[in-house]
Amino acid sequence: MGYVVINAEICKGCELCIEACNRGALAVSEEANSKGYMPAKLAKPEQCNGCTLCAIMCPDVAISVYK
Amino acid sequence: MGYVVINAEICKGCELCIEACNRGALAVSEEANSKGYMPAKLAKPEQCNGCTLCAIMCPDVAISVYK
Amino acid sequence: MIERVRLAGFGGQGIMFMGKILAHAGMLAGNQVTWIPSYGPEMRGGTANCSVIVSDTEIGEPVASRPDMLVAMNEPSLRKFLPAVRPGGIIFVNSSLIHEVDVRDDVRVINIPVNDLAREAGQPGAMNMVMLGAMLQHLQGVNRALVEEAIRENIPSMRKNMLEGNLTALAVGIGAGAETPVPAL
Amino acid sequence: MIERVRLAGFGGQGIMFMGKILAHAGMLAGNQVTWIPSYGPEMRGGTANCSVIVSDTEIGEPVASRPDMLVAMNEPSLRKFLPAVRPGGIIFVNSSLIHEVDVRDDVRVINIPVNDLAREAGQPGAMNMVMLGAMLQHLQGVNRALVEEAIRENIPSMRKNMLEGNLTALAVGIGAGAETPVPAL
Amino acid sequence: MNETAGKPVFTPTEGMTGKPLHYCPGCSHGIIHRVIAEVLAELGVLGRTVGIGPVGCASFCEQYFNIDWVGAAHGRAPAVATGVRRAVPEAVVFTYQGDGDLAAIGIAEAIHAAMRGEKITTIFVNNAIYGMTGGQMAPTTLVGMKTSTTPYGRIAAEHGQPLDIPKLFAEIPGAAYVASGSTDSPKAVLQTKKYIRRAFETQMAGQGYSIVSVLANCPTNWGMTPVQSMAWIRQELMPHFTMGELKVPANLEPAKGGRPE
Amino acid sequence: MNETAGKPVFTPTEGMTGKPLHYCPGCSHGIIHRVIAEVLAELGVLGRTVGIGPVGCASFCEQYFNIDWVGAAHGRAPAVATGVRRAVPEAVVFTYQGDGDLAAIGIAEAIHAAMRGEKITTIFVNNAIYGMTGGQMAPTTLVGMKTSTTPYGRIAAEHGQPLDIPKLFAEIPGAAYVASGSTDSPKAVLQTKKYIRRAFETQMAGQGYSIVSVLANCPTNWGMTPVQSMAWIRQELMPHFTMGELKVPANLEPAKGGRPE
Amino acid sequence: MVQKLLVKGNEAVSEAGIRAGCRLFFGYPITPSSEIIEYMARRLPEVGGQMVQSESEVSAVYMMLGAAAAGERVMTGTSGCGFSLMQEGMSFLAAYHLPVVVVDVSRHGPALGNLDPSQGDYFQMTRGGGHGDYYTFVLAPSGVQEAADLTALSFDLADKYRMQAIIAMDGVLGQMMEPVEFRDPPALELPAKDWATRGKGNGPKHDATGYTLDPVVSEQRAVAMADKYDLVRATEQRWEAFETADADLVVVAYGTAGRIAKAAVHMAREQGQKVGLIRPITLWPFAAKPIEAVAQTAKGFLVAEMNIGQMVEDVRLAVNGKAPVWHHRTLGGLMPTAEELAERIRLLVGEVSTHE
Amino acid sequence: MVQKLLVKGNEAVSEAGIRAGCRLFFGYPITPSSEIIEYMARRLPEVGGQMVQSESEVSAVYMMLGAAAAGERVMTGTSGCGFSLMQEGMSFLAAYHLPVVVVDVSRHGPALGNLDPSQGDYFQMTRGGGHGDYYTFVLAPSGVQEAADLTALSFDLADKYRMQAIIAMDGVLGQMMEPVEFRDPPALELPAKDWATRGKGNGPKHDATGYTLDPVVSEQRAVAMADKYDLVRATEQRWEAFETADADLVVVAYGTAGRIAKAAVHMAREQGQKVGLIRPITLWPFAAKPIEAVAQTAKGFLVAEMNIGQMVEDVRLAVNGKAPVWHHRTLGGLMPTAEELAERIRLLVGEVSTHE
Ligand SMILES: Cc1ncc(C[n+]2csc(CCOP(=O)(O)OP(=O)(O)O)c2C)c(N)n1
Ligand SMILES: Cc1ncc(C[n+]2csc(CCOP(=O)(O)OP(=O)(O)O)c2C)c(N)n1
Ligand code: SF4
Ligand code: SF4
Ligand code: SF4
Ligand code: SF4
Ligand code: SF4
Ligand code: SF4
Ligand SMILES: [Mg+2]
Ligand SMILES: [Mg+2]
Repeated sequence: MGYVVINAEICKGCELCIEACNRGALAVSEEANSKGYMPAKLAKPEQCNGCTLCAIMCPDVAISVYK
Repeated sequence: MGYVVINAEICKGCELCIEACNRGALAVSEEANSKGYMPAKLAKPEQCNGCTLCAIMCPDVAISVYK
Repeated sequence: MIERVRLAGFGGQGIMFMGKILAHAGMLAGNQVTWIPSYGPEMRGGTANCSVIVSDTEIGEPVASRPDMLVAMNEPSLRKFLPAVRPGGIIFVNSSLIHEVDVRDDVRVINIPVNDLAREAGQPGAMNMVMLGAMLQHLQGVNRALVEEAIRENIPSMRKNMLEGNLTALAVGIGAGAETPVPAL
Repeated sequence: MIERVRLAGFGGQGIMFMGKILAHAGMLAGNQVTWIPSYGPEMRGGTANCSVIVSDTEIGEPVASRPDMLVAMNEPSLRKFLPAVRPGGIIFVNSSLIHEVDVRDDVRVINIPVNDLAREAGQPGAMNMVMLGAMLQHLQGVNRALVEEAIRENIPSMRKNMLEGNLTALAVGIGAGAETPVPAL
Repeated sequence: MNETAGKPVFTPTEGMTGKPLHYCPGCSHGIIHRVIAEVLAELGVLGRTVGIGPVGCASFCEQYFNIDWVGAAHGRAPAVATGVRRAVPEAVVFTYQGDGDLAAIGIAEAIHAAMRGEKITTIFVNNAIYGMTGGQMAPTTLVGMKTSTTPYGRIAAEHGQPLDIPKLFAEIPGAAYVASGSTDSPKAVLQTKKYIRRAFETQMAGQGYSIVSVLANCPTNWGMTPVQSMAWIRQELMPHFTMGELKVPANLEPAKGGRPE
Repeated sequence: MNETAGKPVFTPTEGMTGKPLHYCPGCSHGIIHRVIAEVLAELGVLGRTVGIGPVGCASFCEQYFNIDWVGAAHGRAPAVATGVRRAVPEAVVFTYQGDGDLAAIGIAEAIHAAMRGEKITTIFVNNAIYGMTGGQMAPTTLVGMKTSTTPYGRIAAEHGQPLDIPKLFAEIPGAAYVASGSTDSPKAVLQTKKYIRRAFETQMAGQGYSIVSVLANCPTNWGMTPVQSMAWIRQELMPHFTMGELKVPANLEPAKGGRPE
Repeated sequence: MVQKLLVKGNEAVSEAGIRAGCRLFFGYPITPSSEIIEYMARRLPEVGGQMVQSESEVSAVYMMLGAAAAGERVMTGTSGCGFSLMQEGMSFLAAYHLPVVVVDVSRHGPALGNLDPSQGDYFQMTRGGGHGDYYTFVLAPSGVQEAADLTALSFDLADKYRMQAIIAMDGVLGQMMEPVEFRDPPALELPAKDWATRGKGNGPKHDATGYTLDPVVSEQRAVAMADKYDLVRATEQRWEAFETADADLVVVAYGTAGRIAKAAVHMAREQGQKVGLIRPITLWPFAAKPIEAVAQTAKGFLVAEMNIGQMVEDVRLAVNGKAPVWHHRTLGGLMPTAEELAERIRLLVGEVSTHE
Repeated sequence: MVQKLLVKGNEAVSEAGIRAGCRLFFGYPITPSSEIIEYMARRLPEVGGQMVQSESEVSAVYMMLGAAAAGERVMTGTSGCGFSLMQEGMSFLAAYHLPVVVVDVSRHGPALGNLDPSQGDYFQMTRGGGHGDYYTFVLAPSGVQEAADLTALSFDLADKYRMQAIIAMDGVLGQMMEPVEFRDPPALELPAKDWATRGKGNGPKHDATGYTLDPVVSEQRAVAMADKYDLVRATEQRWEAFETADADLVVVAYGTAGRIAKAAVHMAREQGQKVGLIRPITLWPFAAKPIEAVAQTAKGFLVAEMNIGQMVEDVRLAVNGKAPVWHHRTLGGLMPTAEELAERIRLLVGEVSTHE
């Protein structure tokens, strides 16, 4: 069991984290952030096992992972 | 049988031809040319077989070979 | 007559193209025009802007650093360029994305919900043309016919759908512009 | 007092060293001096030359382009530099190698067979010092003691043979110089 | 934090300043920055490291690294690094360079730093294009690839074939450590991080020059989404460049894992 | 002629102007000039060849070649050659470059001409030193060798080890023909001449870039007689550089003879 | 009427170059000039030409040298750092008397500076940033049409005098679109390039070199270059003069600053101020003639530049103490505004009148 | 008395650099400067320093940049082509405010020219041959002793102002031996290099960069540079004046030409002609002050240069029309003779007297 915190303001919605998460825990938000990007969000918290794969791929260091 | 003609004025006396001639036909002159170099000369014409090895090594294109 | 316009928004909102159409139409009208994009790594920020000047005499300053009109397609753009607008100027605001406008009282704000209008018109990508249509009645250097001609010249004829979509959006914008009240100063 | 000297010959005749000794001795005498070598690919031609100026006042032109004295250690050097010698100047000719001198009648020629003298003195490599010795009586900016001191300072003390050979050659040159008639102009 | 408390297992490294990055969405530069910063932090050398920046999209990257920094002119980072290296014997010195920067304009400086066995580390970010200036051909651009200066595609007979930088550098005796990784997947990123660590270890052990080539994306100029671009790295770039560790100094054991997929 | 008449079997080539050369006694440059000129004459291309000169002892070599000539700045001959090449499709274009010229200041230009597969030929004269400027270290100077800028000898840990140019260039796909010969003996000279001919043939067949490295002497700056210097090439230089034909395009048969002794 | 096209300055110089017969372009990308190399990449193959992207600007300038030596019309485009790397090559081109055209789309410097327009490279362009005594043509357009026209002209000037020509653009002029008509340049009678190194055929060989150890030859060559430069200075100055006849104050400005200054002069004239403008079009040979002429009557000069003060030296040399010369600088990649210049003019017109 | 040594100019600047604390030298050989790199190769290891022979001058200047950024005193030596290749780097060093010393042993150009002395690189040195608005110190010795002294000074000036300093030598000054005393320079109070990038330790990070996209910051930085240059111009001009007090004609010449001109002025004074000499020692900041001062009284100026006319512009700017300024040029790597200058002086003294 784990969870991730995504800084929606610095996220650029590249979706690399979503692709990296092989547990399907992440998804795109519906709301744009102030820069116009659609940030990623932890859509299925119950799926997250804290594996950090998403954070390893995040180019904007927007993800912190907790376990 | 062959012979070589050495242009003593452009010869710089480097002796590469002398070293190259495996028949010992060439030697250093005793007289310097106008630039102060001791040119090579055909010292033992009878030894020359016109093999051109000396000319192949001459950096100053000072040697012509005849056969 | 000189019209100095700054157009700004997100990348992908067609800001550059909109500016080019405006400038091109101005040229077709026999005016002097300049069009200048923002360039270089600023682009990385996800924002884009360009400057258009249309004038019936030689243009000195090439860039609309103090524009008569501002087209703000998103909020950061509005914030960035609002202070530069000349007193008495007009700000065209994309009210689909910009909800609160911290207005200066020496400029006029015209709200056009271009995203919504474009979507409604079935041309969600052509919000730029909606905005251009809405501006038309305030511009002296260009007219509808020339803008349409400019659009035609800038869209390859084989992309017929795109061309028509843009013309449709332009028409929608013209209508919206006519309906939108122009605040007095 | 100013003495402008050009020294020229084949590479290997010690021209550069000779010039340096002359300049060094001039400096030891408390004079202003300059020494300038030819440099760059000219060296490839197998010739070498340098310029030395010794003066009791500030030296303006650094190079002896119009020398008061020419040291010609071989024929090409003589040919090259003869025209530049100032009227009234002296030419020191290595008469071991230069047989015919196409003399100008406004300069004086002093013939010293330095190769022969050096060989005879058992110092075949020190013909440069023989020539320097022969020049001494015509130079005001240096004297024998200072030239000897300069030689000592420029030859590492562990190379004792070389040092002594050079001093011997210098002495031979001084003797030869004294014996050689100086033509009047 | 709006979540239940837990132990942090991944948080931003102290090797970075925390300033938001200016790169396009999904650009590998951010990943590579983070990995380098993590390695330096883990090695405990942030206080004695001097980074040398390129000209390219990473021109401004000094803002992100929490270390001393010197910005080089385009291609000249290895020369600047040499200057720092010789001036500060105790420093850890590295260059961060793109493919235009290192393989085009700066190839002489890089090859000669390698030849000298200069004790510096180079992180070579190969996205097969000039990102910063808007997508022109790089020496590593693949044959057939359309760029803004090869609008008809790179043509082998006219533009030549791409340079395989790791392979070339492995031929230079002074290059003690040469490796080639990627950023296309978490696994590849971790592998690359290991290479970068070993490159710095090579430097710190005084073994000579070390270089890690990292295959990167440029979604903007490739005209792809970030996710597509990572797949393209795997499918198109990787087969054209030698991957894995090409050269390892004797004192380091060969890496486990070998070639990343 | 003061000899009995006979058939000339070796006379100066029409490829040279006959002007006396300015090089030091016994310098390989003269040998290499002559061999190139002979090859061009034998190929019948003197009228359509453009040579590109280096900066080095051969800076003035345009005087000796009986062909059109462009003098390049130090190291830039491959760029100049590229300009001529693209301007005159029917020309035969070659560069003549020393080790300082090609392997130091001009390595970027040379590598990129090779990368582009530029249809030019490079004759690389490696005498392991800067001849022209008075004997400074070159990238090809051997470890331990004293030069005027390595008065204590080239030290591997400080200056690195010499670059093996033919080996490096053989790694570049656009380099179609890569060979490495010498001038230390008549046999080596003849072998080198064959390489040079094949390099030009590669160019004329449109195969790509061709380069012939030629080990040369510099008696003046090595402090040796010419004869000693040739022995030194054999004993010291040859073992450090890859010799023979390293890369031959498919349409040329492999050279007979292989590695020269 | 020829059709007007709305094109960027960078595209205009490229197209004008192609129409002038340029078939070879060698360059390396750099903002804000990259549209030139990109345009060439697209268009040259269509007209049988080639664009070669070099590995650096150092290489680009020598590729140009090779192609120019072979007698071709060649061109490059660059900016700031890139042009600095070409300086050795510019010196070689000058010594070899090889015609080439270089478009320098200046950005703010030194170093990377930023990408904004600047006139900080005036000295580098007009005084030869490379070593040795040499000059190059420097033509400074102030708009896109003029950029096209001067590019066409530059190829002819370069060929006529066997010199190098620089088109002094800046970031704004390069990036800006304005309407352009591509006019066919008047066909100049140009000398045949019988010196070109394309292979000697059966004739005598051609050498393109710049080295001689013979001091007499060196001197002769240097004198020949100096004479050429004197001739060009005497015959090829170009400028735009506007309202100078009765002007008390004459503004001197070129390029982007020049067009802005013109607007400011318009504004000042509307206010009744006696002010005129000289806009040098040739920065080298510097348009000294109109300034020397007007210095007989004008009471002061104002030089407006986007740098800390470079062309102002050429203006001072031309005015030669006859009137005060002020400087208005705009730094950091910014442009002056017409209002700001008009205000400066207003103050100075007051000052020169008081001095009367 | 300190012992005098007979050394080449190239050796003198090298030794003076080492005595000034330079421990790192980066360079590439080029005639007529190569004795510098060779001296450094021999001597630096003896004092714990390093000479790094770079692969090119482009690389050398950036190695210097790295070492200077790290706070070390660094130096290079070069000539002609080599200095041209450093121009981009000079622009970077200026923007980064990094102190370095460059010895430019000029030879005749453009291109390879020849190896003889020349002053053809005056513009390149004094106007910044690289891109952007920047200047560097340019110190021009006229003999070997002065070369040593100015080198020592240059390190202090460079550190004090965080600027680059060029020692403007030429082939003759570099190759010539003259007697030299190495004097310990007066110890200047210099600011600590707290900006050096040597690793931040536990403190805040240091950045040496020259790029910002913020136009306001760009402008501030440009203004700061301009202010620094103004300060240096006001405070650091240096020159030798000789017999100028009552001079009708003032000769202005620097370096090798300067020492020859001095001999010519001596000769003219012996003939009773009222002539003096100003020998600029700082070429940038140009020694304008003494010229402005003497222009109040002198009736004419003669500028003698080994080029087609470069410093003459600075002299004209300083004289500003108050008197005629003539030029005496010597080209092709030649030097003027004192006789030839004395003759020119004689004619001009006649001319200015007639005009009276
Ligand atoms: C001397 C010089 N030439 C050209 C440029 C313009 N320029 C800036 S970045 C760049 C290429 C960047 O490509 P790359 O190194 O691959 O980095 P990326 O942006 O792809 O990360 C170029 C050509 C420059 N700044 N300086
Ligand atoms: C830009 C530049 N830097 C330096 C020089 C000086 N220089 C002339 S030739 C040369 C080196 C020559 O060495 P190499 O290429 O090996 O040729 P060689 O003389 O040995 O045949 C150098 C450094 C120059 N002319 N130009
Ligand atoms: S930590 Fe692992 S499981 Fe959780 S969101 Fe990230 S990738 Fe998915
Ligand atoms: S990888 Fe990072 S930047 Fe990209 S979408 Fe996920 S959180 Fe956002
Ligand atoms: S031709 Fe042969 S045999 Fe005759 S001299 Fe030459 S090398 Fe000797
Ligand atoms: S090889 Fe040539 S130059 Fe050398 S000695 Fe023989 S003939 Fe003379
Ligand atoms: S242009 Fe390419 S390399 Fe540059 S930031 Fe954007 S995606 Fe990354
Ligand atoms: S210096 Fe060396 S390379 Fe140059 S000509 Fe002399 S021997 Fe040959
Ligand atoms: Mg890249
Ligand atoms: Mg060599």
